Amino acid sequence: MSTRDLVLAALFAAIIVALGLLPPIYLGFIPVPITAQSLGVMMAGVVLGARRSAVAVLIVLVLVAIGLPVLSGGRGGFAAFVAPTSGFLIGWAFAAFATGFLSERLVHSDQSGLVQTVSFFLAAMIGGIVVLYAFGILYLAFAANIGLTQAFVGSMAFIPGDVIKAFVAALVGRAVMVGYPLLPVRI
Amino acid sequence: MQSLYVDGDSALHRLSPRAKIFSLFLLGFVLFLGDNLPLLVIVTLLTALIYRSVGLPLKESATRLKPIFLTIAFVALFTLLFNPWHDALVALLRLTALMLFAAAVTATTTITQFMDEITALARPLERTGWVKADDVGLAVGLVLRFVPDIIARYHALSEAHAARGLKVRPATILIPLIILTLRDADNIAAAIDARGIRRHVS
Amino acid sequence: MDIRFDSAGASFGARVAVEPLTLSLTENRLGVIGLNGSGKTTFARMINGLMKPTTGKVIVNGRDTRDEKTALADVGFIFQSPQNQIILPVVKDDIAFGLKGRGFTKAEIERKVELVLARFNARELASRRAHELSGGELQIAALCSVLATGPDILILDEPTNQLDLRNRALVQTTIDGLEENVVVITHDLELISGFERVLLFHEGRLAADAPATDAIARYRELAV
Amino acid sequence: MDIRFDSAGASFGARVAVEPLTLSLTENRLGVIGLNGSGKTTFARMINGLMKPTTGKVIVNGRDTRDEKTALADVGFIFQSPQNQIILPVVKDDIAFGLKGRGFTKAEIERKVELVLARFNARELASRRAHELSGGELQIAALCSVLATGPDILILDEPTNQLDLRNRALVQTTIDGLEENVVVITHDLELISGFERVLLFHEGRLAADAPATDAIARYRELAV
Ligand SMILES: Nc1ncnc2c1ncn2[C@@H]1O[C@H](COP(=O)(O)OP(=O)(O)OP(=O)(O)O)[C@@H](O)[C@H]1O
Ligand SMILES: Nc1ncnc2c1ncn2[C@@H]1O[C@H](COP(=O)(O)OP(=O)(O)OP(=O)(O)O)[C@@H](O)[C@H]1O
Ligand SMILES: O=C(O)CCCC[C@@H]1SC[C@@H]2NC(=O)N[C@@H]21
Ligand SMILES: [Mg+2]
Ligand SMILES: [Mg+2]
Repeated sequence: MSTRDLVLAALFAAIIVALGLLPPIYLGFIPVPITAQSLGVMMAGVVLGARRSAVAVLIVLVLVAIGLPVLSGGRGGFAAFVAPTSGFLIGWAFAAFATGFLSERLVHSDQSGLVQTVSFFLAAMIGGIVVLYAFGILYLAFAANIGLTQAFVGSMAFIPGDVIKAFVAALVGRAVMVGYPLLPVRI
Repeated sequence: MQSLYVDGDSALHRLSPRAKIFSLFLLGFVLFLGDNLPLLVIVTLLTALIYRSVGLPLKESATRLKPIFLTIAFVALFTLLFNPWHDALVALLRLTALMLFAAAVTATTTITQFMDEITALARPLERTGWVKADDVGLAVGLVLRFVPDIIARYHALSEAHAARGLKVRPATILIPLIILTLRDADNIAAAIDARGIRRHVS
Repeated sequence: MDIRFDSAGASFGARVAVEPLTLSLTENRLGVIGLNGSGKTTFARMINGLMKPTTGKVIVNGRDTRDEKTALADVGFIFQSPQNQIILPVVKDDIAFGLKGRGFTKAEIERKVELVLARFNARELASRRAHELSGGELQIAALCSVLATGPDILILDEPTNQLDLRNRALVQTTIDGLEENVVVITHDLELISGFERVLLFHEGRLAADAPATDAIARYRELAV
Repeated sequence: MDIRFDSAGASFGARVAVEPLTLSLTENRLGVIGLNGSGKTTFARMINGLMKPTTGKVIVNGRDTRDEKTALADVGFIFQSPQNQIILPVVKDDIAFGLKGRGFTKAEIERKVELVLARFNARELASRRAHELSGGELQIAALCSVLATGPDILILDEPTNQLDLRNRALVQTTIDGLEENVVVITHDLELISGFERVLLFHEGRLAADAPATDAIARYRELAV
């Protein structure tokens, strides 16, 4: 990794941590909160691409493991990896990677703004919802033992929020393409 | 996380960074094993004492911890909505204890010490060939540096809005925030290279 | 302009940046000089309300800054580090951004953007990305963004510190030609050498409040 | 120092920042002046290898900058905006940071930090946080961080642009006293008025390569 890649990954890790200052919202029927931090995961993917955004999430996970309260609501510690939400937490790394992977392939600088925005949106939806939920729901169903159906149905409550996040991430991705195209050519 | 290093000479300042980080790690583990209320109360009080021993004036402690404590209170209240009060109390105590201890550790450990320890811890991982320990340390140090920066930049941008009589909206703040921090990141990467700090790669 | 400091002081925690100060400023031009860290920027931020006084009060054009939620709209401020001041990534968008919601039509906004850029011979900057501008270009862009909104009082915090001879002269002529009230904070003493009133800060205290020549002479003494 | 530009030029996409240039620089002191956006900073970044030439090559102390992964370790660089140069939040930690991994013991590092701060009368800054420093204090801190590592060539990009009279004089004396080779980019012409060799850039081209008086005279002509 070049120094720049490392710094950019650390920067987005910090953005994810900073988004944790917004309080999590717990819905009664599922032990996983709605959090703004997954917006950071999507933005990382869209802005940094696959590799660097996955590293960004891994850095956050290291901080969590040390015991720093970097998850929304001041949570942290090794316990976060054996909680009902752990599937989502681990899934963040894959979600960022998938979002970045798709962004790198779908978006080119010679496309129109609309095409770029829509492509980023799709990338964030697939990475940040389809891939992420696969990890989250499976873990929730088996580890937290609430059953696949209930885990699935419960997680649908996150959809509206996550669609909005994907949209915001797409806007950010597009704005960065306009305002800071120095980001290395996506490989 | 908000609470960065505070100059001082308390017992905790003098304790080895390794011991502090290891205790923090252990606490993050142990706290979630049981839900015995009296025990949790005792642990929480202990961490509060430890935090007090750092030597921060009460008022400053309050401003530092307020944001994170508010979100903890929020979590506890929400737990209370759908769960027995016992669960809410357990959540409140666990999170508060962890937060206080983590705050005490970050307040008495400099970023340099953090980086050194994380680097040492990651050293064995180098054998896998996937990571460079120095990079792991540097990355953690950079995050600790960036978080307050991002928050400060958020304030600077709201000020820039205010100074020009503009309303602060999430969209008009998030986009410049990201672009500006990206540019900063580039400059910082340039500075790291220019100062020859990542010599282990070249 | 009509700025009154009424035992107004500002501290950051235990560090006093500006000692309580009582002043009435009505001149059309005001210079502010002093050593690094003497409190100039903090003083200026008290004028537009970005910094609320921690003791006393500041009244600007009849309004107490403590009562305003945000900074005063009729006080324009060019920051010492202009990079934080540019909000949108492209220069002309950023200038236009400050004009939105003030009841101008799109065409009027465009014209105003043109005009202010022309005033600085900076049309070339219109479509440039803010992040790739050189230090001096950025300072010009920031100046344009603020002047476009037509503030009553304009505060310039070291407006020439990255400018070349040509742009420096341009800023000097611009300042001299402005109808607005202007507060200039600077280490570039020539810039304020014609001012009737110059404040000299020293360690957070007012060390002189005098015409330029006297204040500058006193400053030179302090600087040795 | 031994810097050779061999038809070396730099472009950002279609924008040519520095036209291909052939030069050999061996003087102990080099001044660089020119209008805003004329290519000074880009030229300097080519010297330490932060910017690789897009045509031709640059050889510094015998090494081709294109062959180095990162910037050259023996070239110190003080950036035009020092805030991004400070990597760790506390001044003394930041200075120490650059010294790690160079085989010094902890005690040696501490002593070096002390020493460099003392050299600038800036001991007071040791425990301060970079984000709460005033513009000038920040510049001094950045200077300390780079000088501590003992570079062979030191590049200063507008080192005095936020400094007060006192700190300006300090930096001037420091530059004059440095044994290191120094490249000074500046709009503050006094700073380089004694230099034997000054490069004047104009629209990416070398418009003069002469002793200070001549280069400055030519610059004044261009600036009208
Ligand atoms: N946010 C802050 N937190 C703590 N201290 C601060 C903060 N901002 C400024 N200070 C301190 O207050 C004092 C006055 O700072 P100020 O920025 O007003 O100085 P200045 O006169 O503008 O200096 P310069 O010429 O270097 O820009 C300095 O000692 C500075 O370190
Ligand atoms: N990253 C970049 N991308 C695109 N253009 C750039 C970039 N950096 C600089 N430029 C352009 O290259 C030209 C030279 O810039 P440079 O920063 O070298 O100027 P300078 O002489 O240092 O100016 P100043 O005195 O204002 O600092 C300018 O027109 C600038 O806009
Ligand atoms: O903080 C944690 O422990 C992890 C929380 C994971 C929450 C998931 S991310 C996807 C989905 N959308 C939300 O808003 N919350 C869940
Ligand atoms: Mg200032
Ligand atoms: Mg420059």
